[in-house]
Amino acid sequence: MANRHKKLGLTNDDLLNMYETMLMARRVDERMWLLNRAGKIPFVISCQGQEATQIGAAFALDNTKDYIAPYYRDLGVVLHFGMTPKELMLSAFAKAEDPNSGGRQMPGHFGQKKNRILTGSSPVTTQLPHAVGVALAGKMSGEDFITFTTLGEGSSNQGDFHEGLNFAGVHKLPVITVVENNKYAISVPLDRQVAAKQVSDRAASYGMPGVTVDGNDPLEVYKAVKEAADRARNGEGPSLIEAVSSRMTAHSSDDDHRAYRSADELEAQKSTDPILTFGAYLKENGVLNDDLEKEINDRVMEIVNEATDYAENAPYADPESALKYVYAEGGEE
Amino acid sequence: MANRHKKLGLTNDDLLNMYETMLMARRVDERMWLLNRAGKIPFVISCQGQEATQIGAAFALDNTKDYIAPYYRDLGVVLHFGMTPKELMLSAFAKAEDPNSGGRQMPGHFGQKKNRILTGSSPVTTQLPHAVGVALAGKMSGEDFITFTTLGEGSSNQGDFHEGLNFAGVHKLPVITVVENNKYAISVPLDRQVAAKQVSDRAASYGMPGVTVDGNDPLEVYKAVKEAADRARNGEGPSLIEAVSSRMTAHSSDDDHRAYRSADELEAQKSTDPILTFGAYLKENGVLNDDLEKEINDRVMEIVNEATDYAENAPYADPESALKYVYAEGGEE
Amino acid sequence: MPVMSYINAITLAMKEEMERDEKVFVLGEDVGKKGGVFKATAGLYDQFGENRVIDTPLAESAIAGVGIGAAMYGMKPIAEFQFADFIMPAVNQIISEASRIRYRSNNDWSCPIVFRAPFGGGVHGALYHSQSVEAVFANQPGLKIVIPSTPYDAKGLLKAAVRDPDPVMFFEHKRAYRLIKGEVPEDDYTVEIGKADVKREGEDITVITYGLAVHFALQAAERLAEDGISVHVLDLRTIYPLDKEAIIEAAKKTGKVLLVTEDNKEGSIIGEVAAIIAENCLFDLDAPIQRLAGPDVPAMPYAPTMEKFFMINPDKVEKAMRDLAEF
Amino acid sequence: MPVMSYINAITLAMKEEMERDEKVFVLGEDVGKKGGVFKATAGLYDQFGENRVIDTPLAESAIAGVGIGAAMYGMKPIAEFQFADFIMPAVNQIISEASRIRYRSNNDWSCPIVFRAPFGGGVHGALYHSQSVEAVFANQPGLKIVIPSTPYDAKGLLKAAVRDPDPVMFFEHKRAYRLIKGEVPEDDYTVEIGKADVKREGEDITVITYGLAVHFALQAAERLAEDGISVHVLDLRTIYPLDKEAIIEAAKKTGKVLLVTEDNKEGSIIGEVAAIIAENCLFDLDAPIQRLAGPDVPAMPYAPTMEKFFMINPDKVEKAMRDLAEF
Ligand SMILES: Cc1ncc(C[n+]2csc(CCOP(=O)(O)OP(=O)(O)O)c2C)c(N)n1
Ligand SMILES: Cc1ncc(C[n+]2csc(CCOP(=O)(O)OP(=O)(O)O)c2C)c(N)n1
Ligand SMILES: [Mg+2]
Ligand SMILES: [Mg+2]
Repeated sequence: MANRHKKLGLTNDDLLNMYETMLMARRVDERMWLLNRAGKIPFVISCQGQEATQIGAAFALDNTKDYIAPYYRDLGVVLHFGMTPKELMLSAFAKAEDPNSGGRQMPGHFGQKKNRILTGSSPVTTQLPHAVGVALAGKMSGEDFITFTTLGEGSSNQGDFHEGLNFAGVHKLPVITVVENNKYAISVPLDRQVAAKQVSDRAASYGMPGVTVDGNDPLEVYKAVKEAADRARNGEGPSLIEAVSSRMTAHSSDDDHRAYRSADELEAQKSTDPILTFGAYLKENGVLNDDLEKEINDRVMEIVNEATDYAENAPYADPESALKYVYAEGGEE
Repeated sequence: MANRHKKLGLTNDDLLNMYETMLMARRVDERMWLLNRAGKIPFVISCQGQEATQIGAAFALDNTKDYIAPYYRDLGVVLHFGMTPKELMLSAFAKAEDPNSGGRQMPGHFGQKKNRILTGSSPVTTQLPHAVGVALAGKMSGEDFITFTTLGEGSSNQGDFHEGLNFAGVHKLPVITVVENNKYAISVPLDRQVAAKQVSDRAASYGMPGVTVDGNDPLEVYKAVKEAADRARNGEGPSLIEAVSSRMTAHSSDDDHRAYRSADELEAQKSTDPILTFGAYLKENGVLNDDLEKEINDRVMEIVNEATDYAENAPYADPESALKYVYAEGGEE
Repeated sequence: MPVMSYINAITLAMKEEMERDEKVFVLGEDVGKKGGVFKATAGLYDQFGENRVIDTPLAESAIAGVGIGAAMYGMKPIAEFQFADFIMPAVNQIISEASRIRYRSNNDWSCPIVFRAPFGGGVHGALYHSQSVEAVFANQPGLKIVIPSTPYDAKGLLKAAVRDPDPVMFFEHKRAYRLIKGEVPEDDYTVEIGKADVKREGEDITVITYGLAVHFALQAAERLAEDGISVHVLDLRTIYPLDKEAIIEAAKKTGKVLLVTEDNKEGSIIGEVAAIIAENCLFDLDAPIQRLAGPDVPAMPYAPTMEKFFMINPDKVEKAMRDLAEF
Repeated sequence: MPVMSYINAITLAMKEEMERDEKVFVLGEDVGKKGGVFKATAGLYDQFGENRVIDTPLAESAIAGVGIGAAMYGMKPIAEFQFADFIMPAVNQIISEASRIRYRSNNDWSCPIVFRAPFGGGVHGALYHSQSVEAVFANQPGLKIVIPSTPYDAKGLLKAAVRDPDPVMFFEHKRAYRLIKGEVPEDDYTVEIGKADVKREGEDITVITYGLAVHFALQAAERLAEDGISVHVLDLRTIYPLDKEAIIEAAKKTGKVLLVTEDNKEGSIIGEVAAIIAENCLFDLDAPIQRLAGPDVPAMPYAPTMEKFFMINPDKVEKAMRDLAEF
């Protein structure tokens, strides 16, 4: 494997950083499944298989000023934007300290104002017009941040995808939309979902560039998002990027995908596991070795363990606190 | 002008038929404006400028079996599908005998089951998924009709456009969608509405062929819709056609378009008036002459006059009849 | 009579209707091979094939709109929304279209479609997998809204909905799916839409409710019976349009009325029930019309503490019943 | 004090708020050069330019959704829907998003947006340009819904809505736009959201209503006054959440209550008003709670005969008032 990252302006340290964040996303996610199967948390929805897309994209943004409207699988994206494993675990356990929602929402419903992570809901694709609105507001206010939003390929069939991207296109707003195409929307495969040859073909409907990239390769995703970000910051408007990868788990902890996916298919996708393939790339390019790999993994695991312990022992919100924050209280904004 | 219609398999009689229907649409519409300005009917919304698109398209369908879900400007389409000028006038006057709605809906809200014209509403674009649903039903029932639906270019930005056409694309349903692009959505010009270079570019999003044609030329529109209809009947799925023409009136009788369109623009579009340009084509090809033109116009005017008189004198529905038909009555379907 | 769960009664109703009439078909997200996220359509794909059990793209307005088109043509679609919370993108098609098709066409066209959706809380579903959304639609003449509480009613009402010439929204309490079991006759029967049902006869107080809360009321009524308080329980079953006569009769019977819903209180459909009583039998009342409902917060939270706080349950219903009985 | 029309008061409120705070901006269909189909935004495009008076594509879910995004960022968008009837495609954004943003984020994010829309009938608008849609939203904690009846209230409430830290739906009766005129102070004032207003003091019967019907009630009250019947008129102004105290007080005052809405009867917001009264002051009542509303048909027809049959008017209100007074 040739060294492809230098050309992209990425240092070895950047790559190790990306790798560690991908691994963190995976390990946090794996832990949640364990906790779910142990009956300790009611629900998980995974990033597994999509870490390369998420980290490649997030690293191409400016996590000190850009705004993001992620979707439920974007554990990797929010990690890079500053949400900590502890905070993610607090959310998984639905504890009062969860910064996303104080335990009000299911895990995967991200939101954290201090890190410019817009609050998200369950109905898919509603976040896309929000990202467009933040971009509009930024433009009106003369700010130079861009906004970034993601969704699944199934969700690209919602009306809000069309309406939101057309708005962004007409007003040439600095919005980057990444469709994380994992080829399934719960049980429904790509060809029963999306009539387009590829999701990125939809970009032409909105007068914006569209590309499809290998979502298992963080460097390819990084490159596409970086180019889109540069265009957006230059006032050249929005972009649509489709990153194709695989869903390595069932849709969620409530699903069993063996009912609609063959054993062969499930086996085959293991070979494209981005943690493994990116790790291999790093090793082949002398960025990673077995010792360093172990060191990173140990560090990650320690953080995951601490986060789990902390969150498990943290208190729930009081029952009556369910009554709070319907409207602004006492003159607050 | 070369004879272009023979190649399309259209006889001189077909052309005269098309011309007379176009003229009928125009004259009925003009009459409605007069009636509106005289305070006799509260509202008009026009087909003027779009007759070539409508008649070209409608003649390419089978008006004995195809289903149509027209939009409010489609006076020309419904005329060819069997709605009479008298019925249209009954609707304009909101009289009980109006087959569209018994005077319940504004004019332009077409619907007539015996002619397979689906009932329409005011919120734009909702008819598109309906046309897809009828096509699905036809396919399930083994029928060989196709469905046809229209909308404005502004309306192509609604979520229902995206959702409906994607459904048609995934299930390869026999649906033809014609976007009647008159370059305005009320006051908002094309470039503030549609971010795509052309509306037909959106076809790729749904895996279907898309073309843009001159909507002032009924033969071009006929050709595009005929090809789409042949494909649809062959099981080759849906098509999207954009027909570009002009809106020759204000948006409706409640609008004054001089507030947002220049006098030059309004003057310039007179030269592309499809009634005139198609008339000229017919004359140049020896299909029409001044005598025949007058004969047709007289015939049309007589029908329009009769229709107006009849409708004006027809009774309104009884006040209490407003209570009827909320639900099926007495076991009917 | 076989005993079956609420969800099995629903599946059976669809199966029987699809066998009876080939115009009946199912469409929705994951209804095919997967048999639906709750398995309500389990087995239908295998029996009827992909042409009559259609996995749609993830687009609710299209599910509704395409279904409406097919219904106008003369089919009998059963459109499943994966969760009631996700009907919102389809509100325009349901309210502006389905509910107005017969009326606006002066009876020329009709729209015999069923919109099914699981609703309700107490399943750790958080804000967007727990909601009661019926009030959004319970002001739209042309629509009917059905919410069964028992397997018997679920099967009979769903069959009636499929055969109904007009659009019917059919909300199924997702916690009832496996929790509630009951006898369901083997023969083909329907339950009339528009009719409430007395689920328990009583003399002292009247509880009017629907959905899972019917069971809470019945459980609480048992407990009150031990103390000699006799509770009359009316199950609305069709919550739009309401069965006014049955409501008035039930209210008059005891003169003390408790209305229960799992929805937020203000603007819920029990407000309309109260209004009907206050308009028609005010002088038959011996106590103010009481309402027990969820608090007026957007939707129930995920954390068990707050979810429990939000949800009504037999204890809360019992307490409200005792307070009323003592009034 | 200058006298101005209801619509001019609305335009003025927006103009003043945009001058006061550059975070305030307007978006919607045809709001720019055309100044809106009713001219509610007339002059704003010229004064503030196309960046603050934005003609959007024809897509209501985007109007709402983009506005919500801008509001989350900290702007103060005023989103215009051309007709209330055309809000339906945006219901998901309004109900699932705007109304739940503060709650679901545990007060981390907020959504200070105003959704404006002309509603109501009597303008030959037929089924889809005449509707009262407030009941669709009047069960969503997190939202506030305002419906002013006078130019004074319109200006003051719209300014309050723009400054409100939470989403506010603001419905303007389109027939009131030019019909209703009144005094509007030149100075900057707001009218508090959430407070009903006594529009006429009276002793014999109480009418509770909102929107254009307030004027029908006031006209009818004049006529009854000639016969010595004294009518108390409460204008709800904010129809969600309701001002319970004011409702209870007004009901208690006369003991005879007539509720009036232009909406269809069943499931309209006056059902909730009746429920509040029946729950809180049943024993203060001397007559059943009466309701006058549109018939339960999908929406009002176009033909003048049927439109008139549907619409409430001063005569119908007068008759209902007299019947109640005589009870
Ligand atoms: C409006 C709406 N409808 C249905 C659902 C239920 N649902 C949750 S995720 C999902 C599938 C999403 O598929 P895709 O967009 O491909 O994303 P993926 O989960 O594959 O990453 C569905 C149907 C929902 N959340 N929102
Ligand atoms: C959902 C919805 N929003 C707004 C309107 C109001 N409206 C009626 S026609 C129209 C413009 C339509 O433009 P276009 O689609 O280009 O069709 P045209 O009238 O130009 O033929 C608008 C905004 C509506 N009818 N429906
Ligand atoms: Mg997917
Ligand atoms: Mg147009």
